[in-house]
Amino acid sequence: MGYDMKEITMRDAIREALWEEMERDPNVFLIGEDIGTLGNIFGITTNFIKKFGKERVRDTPLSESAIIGCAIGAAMTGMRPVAEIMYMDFMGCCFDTICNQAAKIRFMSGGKVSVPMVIRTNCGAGFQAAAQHSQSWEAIFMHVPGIKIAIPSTPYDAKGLLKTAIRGDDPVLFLEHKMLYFTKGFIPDEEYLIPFGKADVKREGKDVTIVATLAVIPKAIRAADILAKEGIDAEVIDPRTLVPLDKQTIINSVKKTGRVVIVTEENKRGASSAEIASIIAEEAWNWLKAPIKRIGAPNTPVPFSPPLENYYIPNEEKIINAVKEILST
Amino acid sequence: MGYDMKEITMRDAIREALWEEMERDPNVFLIGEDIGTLGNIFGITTNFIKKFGKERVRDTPLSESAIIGCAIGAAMTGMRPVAEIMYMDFMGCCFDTICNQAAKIRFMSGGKVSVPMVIRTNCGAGFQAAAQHSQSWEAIFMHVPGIKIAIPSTPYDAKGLLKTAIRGDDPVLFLEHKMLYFTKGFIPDEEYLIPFGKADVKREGKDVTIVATLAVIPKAIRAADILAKEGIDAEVIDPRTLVPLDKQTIINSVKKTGRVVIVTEENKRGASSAEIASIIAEEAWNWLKAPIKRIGAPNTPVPFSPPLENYYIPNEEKIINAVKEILST
Amino acid sequence: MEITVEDLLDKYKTMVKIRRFEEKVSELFAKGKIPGFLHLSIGQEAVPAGMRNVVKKGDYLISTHRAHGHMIAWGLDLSKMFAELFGKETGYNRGRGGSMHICDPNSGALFASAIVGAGTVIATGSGLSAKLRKTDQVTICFMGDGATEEGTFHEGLNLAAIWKLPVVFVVENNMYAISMCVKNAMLCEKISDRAKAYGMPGITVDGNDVLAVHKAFKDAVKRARDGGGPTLIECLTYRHHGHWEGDPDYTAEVYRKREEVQEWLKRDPIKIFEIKLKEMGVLNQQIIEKIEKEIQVEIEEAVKYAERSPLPDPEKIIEDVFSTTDGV
Amino acid sequence: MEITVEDLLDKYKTMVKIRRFEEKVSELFAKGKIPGFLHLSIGQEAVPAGMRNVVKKGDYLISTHRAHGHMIAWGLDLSKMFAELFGKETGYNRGRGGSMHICDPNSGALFASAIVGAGTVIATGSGLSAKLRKTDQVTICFMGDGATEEGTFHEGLNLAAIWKLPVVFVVENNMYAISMCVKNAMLCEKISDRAKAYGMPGITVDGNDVLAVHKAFKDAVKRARDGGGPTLIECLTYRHHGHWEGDPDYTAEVYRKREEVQEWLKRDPIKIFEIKLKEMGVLNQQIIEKIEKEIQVEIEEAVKYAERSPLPDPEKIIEDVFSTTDGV
Ligand SMILES: Cc1ncc(C[n+]2csc(CCOP(=O)(O)OP(=O)(O)O)c2C)c(N)n1
Ligand SMILES: Cc1ncc(C[n+]2csc(CCOP(=O)(O)OP(=O)(O)O)c2C)c(N)n1
Ligand SMILES: [Mg+2]
Ligand SMILES: [Mg+2]
Repeated sequence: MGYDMKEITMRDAIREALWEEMERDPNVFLIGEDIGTLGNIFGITTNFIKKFGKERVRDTPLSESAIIGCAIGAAMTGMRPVAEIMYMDFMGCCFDTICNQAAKIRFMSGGKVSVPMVIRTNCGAGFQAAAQHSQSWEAIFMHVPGIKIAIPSTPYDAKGLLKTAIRGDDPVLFLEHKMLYFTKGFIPDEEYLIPFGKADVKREGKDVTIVATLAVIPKAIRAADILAKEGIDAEVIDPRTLVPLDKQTIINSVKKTGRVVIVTEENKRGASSAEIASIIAEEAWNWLKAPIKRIGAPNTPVPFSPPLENYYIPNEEKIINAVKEILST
Repeated sequence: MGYDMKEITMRDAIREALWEEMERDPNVFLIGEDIGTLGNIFGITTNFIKKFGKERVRDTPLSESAIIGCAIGAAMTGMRPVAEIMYMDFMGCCFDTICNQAAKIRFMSGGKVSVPMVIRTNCGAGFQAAAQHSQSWEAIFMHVPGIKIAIPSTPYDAKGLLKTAIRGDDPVLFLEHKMLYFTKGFIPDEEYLIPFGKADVKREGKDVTIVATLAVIPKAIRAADILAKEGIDAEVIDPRTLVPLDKQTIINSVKKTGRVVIVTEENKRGASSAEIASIIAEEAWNWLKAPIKRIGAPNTPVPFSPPLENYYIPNEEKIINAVKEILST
Repeated sequence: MEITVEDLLDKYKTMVKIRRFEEKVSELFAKGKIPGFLHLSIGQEAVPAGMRNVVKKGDYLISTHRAHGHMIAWGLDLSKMFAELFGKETGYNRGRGGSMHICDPNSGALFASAIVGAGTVIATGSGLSAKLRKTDQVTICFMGDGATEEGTFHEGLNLAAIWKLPVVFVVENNMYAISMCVKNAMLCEKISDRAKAYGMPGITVDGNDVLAVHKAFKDAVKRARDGGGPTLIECLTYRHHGHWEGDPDYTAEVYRKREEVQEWLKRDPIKIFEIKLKEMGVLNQQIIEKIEKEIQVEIEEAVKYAERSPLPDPEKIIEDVFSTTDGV
Repeated sequence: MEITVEDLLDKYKTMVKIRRFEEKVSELFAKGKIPGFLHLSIGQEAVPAGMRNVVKKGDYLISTHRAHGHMIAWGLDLSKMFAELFGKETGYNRGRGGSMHICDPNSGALFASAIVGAGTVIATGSGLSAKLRKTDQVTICFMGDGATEEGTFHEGLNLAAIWKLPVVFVVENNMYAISMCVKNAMLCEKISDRAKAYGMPGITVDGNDVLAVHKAFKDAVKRARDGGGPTLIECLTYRHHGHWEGDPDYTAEVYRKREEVQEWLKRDPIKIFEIKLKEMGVLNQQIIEKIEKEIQVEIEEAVKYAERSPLPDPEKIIEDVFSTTDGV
């Protein structure tokens, strides 16, 4: 990339994006539970309140609808709020405010007002946090018109996408998989932005396409590395944003490989993988050499006990088996 | 069917199911906004309060979370509540209570408690009721494990499915498309139940499979009748319940016809049609003779103005064009 | 209370304008000329009129499904309102919204949500925004009595209170949320009592007395503008029509007793104000006729404008989802 | 207040049992033997102990993420509780729930939700159910101070009030919702003041004085059982540990000042009760040692039971979604 690089965690990449955007634009402010004094439960906003003050780093009561509603009203009147919902699971407590208000206001006004706001939240299982602190609900928000969705899998993507999200004029749901917070990656010292709607080919390959998201990306890459040893050359695609979705990169890959496995951590039924599979079945059918294969979590709430949770979360083994299965068709 | 039949509207079929179940089982009660004195905004529960009294036909304040929460607590302790959310769009106001509580309690308790409750609501566009009173959110609830979903398209199905829902031991979302309330159909005088998870072939055909839901069913049948005049023999399948989904009937039909169009009124991205298309792409790919075709609403909120709303809602013409398109592949 | 003759007459005109506008809407709806769901505020006109000449340019308005009166009092143009009701491209929302959502963000009339209670939390945001930008803008947030039963009411009012946001929450207590009488929906005596749970001043006024409403608005807006934080104003009023045009109660008295309706019809806010203004010597039959005539002309021209306006182009709906069409 | 010696000792034992149980949990967590999120109620034991011998068989309990104390006071078995914390098949929730969700519907301990505020609306349902079935069952619904900021609090309490449901809402006000001090989250003086918005009796008691708590429970449960409707009880207390095991505040005082913590440690509810019981001549060092010994044995055996228990079979998780596996 021609820049000086440094290696940092996903958490710190998100910190940097927020910090830099708040320095750059006085209209950016943060609102959410335990983001100020505590600095977020994962330390994302540690020291932000010292630097930017409590007017711009706003600790709220436990009122998720008010957090989102407040962000909406501020966004409509010239500010650029970044709201935090502590866990994605709690978005059920402000679902109306997100889906019937934030996502629809521009449209309902006839395009006369913008709602430039970002909702950050953490999703995903892996911490034995059980059924109400571990969910992946991206498919739900993908279905509701009017909200963009970023799903970074690396520190680099997280920082670049978050900056784009904050500067954009639309509501954005920014998903942080909690198991990725402490994974590391390189990012440039220089400022950079990553546009929405551009998938990233995380690994090139010619035999099979693996489309994966969030915490599944590192697993898909590891699976591809293992498959490579057996002479199977897998391409790993990370959509990076679900809305807009870069259909073209996915379709081009499928046209090249003829075979596709789509893996996400969501409950399989009605997952974002279903939308991606459907697009392929509609628009790249002629190039398919085997059935499409989807991997997801079973259609159960997230269980607590470690062996149950391990079984629940898609892993390398399942990806490898799926690839082998469709290669043998 | 061997019974004496009568022709009634969908609304009256739903009325009958509720009335009979309340007569049969004293543990069944109704809870919701404007269902008592007013008898529901569409007249579904007119006179119920006179017959069953206000203890069992409970008008509530405007508190959707409390309506659902109250139903949950009652269901866990021996009652069989039938809750009404006036419009499906308002399910955003009780999303957590439905998806994180009702749908998960059995699982989280280790299977030790049942939550036998039904949530009735009306969905769909067509009344120029705009973005917050016209939505079809079935895909969203289909994705959340723990809640069954009935999607009747005829009075016969509505009555039989609602009775099954009330007698079952699980949370059920019972969807009534508002444009179907006054459509008529025959139902037997005798009592009958319709099991969940059994699709109904609304029209047999051999050239192409049309899977449709709710208010799209009558349109799909009309489209099939028009196509028949041109010598195209379409099979129309109504899943009747989305959870459980009768995959087998759909797959068998696709194996027979080799071609499939899936049509629902939902926003196309992430619709229930995506899940159905994915299942076909995974499990019936070998029998497909053409790409899968999906029809949905554009990915916009529901617009108010009649020409906009007409454009938004899938219609016969779009179905016919899609069928012709995949038949020419 | 000090109030100028101009202001008095302006309030009177506003009330008559809202009334005649909605009568026309009712008539056109009955003829099948207006599609969708209509909620009229006939009988409640004193509440929005009370806001006139209290708010100023730069202030914000957040409203509900029953918003025609609020929007007219805010100064919206009847032509573009009718155009919206007709679903025309020239309507305020370019036909995307309809009656329940008419708004005009450019003049500060930010949004009208038909999800009961949704506005309270959004109002905290325009309030906070003014505070952060250090302006003296005030947000007026209207809601019905039923809205105070929603969880968002609780969250919104609490947040506004603890952050001392410049918001005035106005409850139009017309005693019913569709068929649910507020007396059956809460045990506290007045809705304004609920303000105490948020440490916020709450006041109940006769919502059919435009001057009482005006006074309450004046105090609350002043407090908000001066950094004193939010206020809850409860205005006791009554809708003459059904909940929606078509509500069986309007003719069949399903949930409201004839005597109750009769009683409130006698307390028509326009009639009451008319008598008072006549007593004050500010109004007479001649002025009334002039006002009525002007309004009639304005409405007729507005309807004509709306009728002549083009319908929106369906293919364009994808343009209004996001700021660009990427990802629609 | 009349209270038997047995009852006094039972309450004391319950408090010690909760304390020792959670100390053990904390220790096992630190050793990495218990997975997941843990919220301990050390310092708050007087609240659940106050409920002892007030509720009876058939009553219902709805709880939160911080439920160990409630469940022990309800009479749950420590073995199955530890088994649940260890994620074992023999746990109350068969390893599906973990610390935040331990419950035992069979004994009326219906559910523990980790969505703050979710319980209040569910409690209206078990309350209504008892009313419809014409039993005298009472529902106890615990929550934290933070829960009173959620919309569900408003909707749940209002519904319980207007329908006079037999529910006792108990707020364990430990002054913090994670790092948010309740004083910054509301302007009214006491949380119990909020009951007025629902026309419901509200009372604030010293939550570290088990007898004061007991008295409040007794009155509220009696009222509920006799058809007098719900009550809101606010118990002022304090958690000694961090919000969750691992909360940096526990050692680094991120949001709670050292002096404040010290002050509350002095007011340890077990210590206070011990002194009082000794003064009353009900307790002495010998009895204390006996109680401690018994509890120690019970805990050791419970941990052994949990350790020896089998892990659940992953393939079986699809069996618990619905009443049958159809449609999973
Ligand atoms: C969340 C939600 N619940 C229910 C409805 C249906 N509904 C529309 S208006 C209304 C009554 C509102 O009553 P109130 O707030 O008193 O306002 P009013 O109609 O009397 O002006 C109801 C129940 C809705 N639109 N949104
Ligand atoms: C709806 C929701 N919002 C936020 C959280 C995260 N969270 C878990 S416990 C907690 C604090 C709860 O405070 P309080 O109700 O006072 O109970 P305490 O933890 O003090 O016992 C928070 C914010 C949650 N679980 N649910
Ligand atoms: Mg009202
Ligand atoms: Mg607390």
